[in-house]
Amino acid sequence: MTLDILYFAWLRERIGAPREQIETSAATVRDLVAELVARGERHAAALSDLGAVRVAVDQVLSDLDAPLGGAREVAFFPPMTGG
Amino acid sequence: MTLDILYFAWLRERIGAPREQIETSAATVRDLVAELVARGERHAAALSDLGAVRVAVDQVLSDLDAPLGGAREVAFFPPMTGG
Amino acid sequence: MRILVQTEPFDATALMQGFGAGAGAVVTFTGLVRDDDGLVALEIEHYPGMTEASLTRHAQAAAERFALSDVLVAHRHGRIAVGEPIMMVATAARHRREAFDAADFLMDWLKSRAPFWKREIGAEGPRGWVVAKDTDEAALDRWTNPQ
Amino acid sequence: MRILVQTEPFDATALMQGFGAGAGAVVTFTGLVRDDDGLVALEIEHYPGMTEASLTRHAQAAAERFALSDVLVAHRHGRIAVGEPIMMVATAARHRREAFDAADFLMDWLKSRAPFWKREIGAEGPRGWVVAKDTDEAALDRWTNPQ
Repeated sequence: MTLDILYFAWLRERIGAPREQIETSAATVRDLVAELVARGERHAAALSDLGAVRVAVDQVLSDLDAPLGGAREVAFFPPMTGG
Repeated sequence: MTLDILYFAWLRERIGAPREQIETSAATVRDLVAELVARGERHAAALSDLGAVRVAVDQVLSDLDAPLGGAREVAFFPPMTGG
Repeated sequence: MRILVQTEPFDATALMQGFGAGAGAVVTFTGLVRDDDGLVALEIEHYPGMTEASLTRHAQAAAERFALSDVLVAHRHGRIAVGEPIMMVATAARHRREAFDAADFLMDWLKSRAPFWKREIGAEGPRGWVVAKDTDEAALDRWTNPQ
Repeated sequence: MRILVQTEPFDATALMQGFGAGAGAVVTFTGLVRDDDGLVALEIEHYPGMTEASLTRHAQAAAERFALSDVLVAHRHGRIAVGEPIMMVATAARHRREAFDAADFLMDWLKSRAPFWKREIGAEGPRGWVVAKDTDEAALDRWTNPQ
């Protein structure tokens, strides 16, 4: 499937781009992270500490074990600091 | 001593006046209430249920045992319902 | 700090002009006359002199307890029509917790310790005096007897 | 219900026009950029699409949970100078407890669940991203794990 991957805040800065499109057969967010980390140093650095990373699948807060079947957009970002 | 006695809300209505001035030697609020009750039916009716009456001595919330030495103004009113 | 006790409606916008400059958090509470049971207006009696003194004292106490940088209390008396604001409290602090708690505390205090008394006015004329609620007394107790 | 996500400053007076008509209690919270450590501005990034959807969902949840008659959330993104409002929440209910609690709940939720990220800007340029606070997480827990 084709997935839009979005990055925000310092994850965007470490990756060096706000979004990318990838072809993947990852079943879960965790599988997707493994594929992304294998892409190179920037991805590996950005996603090295998963405790400091939050994820949204199709714009809904989710977790590493969430299934990706049917998903179109996955976003990675640090814990939010709104308000 | 000369005391200004003030009444508010339904106490004012039962007494039939917002204020009166009296000469008294009452030592405490409780003594003052006894003197007022002796003044007649209206005062007796207004001050019959002291559990439903609050008192301020010189504009500070007080209680029945408060001393009146040096006081100039005593107010009787129902529990407050502001805000 | 600003304390207003008046019969005229207050202009919340004008009151809030410049309020809380430098603060990180501003909370306002506004109490309005609800359209309950065909109510037309409230009539509020107060104790001139004691009202201003006690509002000032408690606004100062709240400012110290919650480290407020600014505090405002405005309360009307006389006849207030349904839909109109009766009173307003505003608090400014560095952080949201203090601003929220201070406004909450001031409201609990105002409800049962400020010398105001309300009477309901229906289309048929004045109704009875509003009776104090035990829940208001309990709300105030929260601040002296923390659970 | 009204949700605003924008870069421009918002006009609180205009937003509050007619807000809470018929309610007995209106609470507002405004968060402003504090002048901390020579801060010049905040820069706020957000997740377009998710921001609006999640603010709407949580404003609706707050409206149901606290029986609100009206609710408003306005949040800016982009560069916001010291002293300017970042965001505002307003809640209207019959009674004060619900209006206070709903505003408090929405703020706790916004602080750690709405997709906004802040970076500090000093006179020397951008500083680091603001780190999420454990206390914000704990504040949110209050609403699911009542003591």
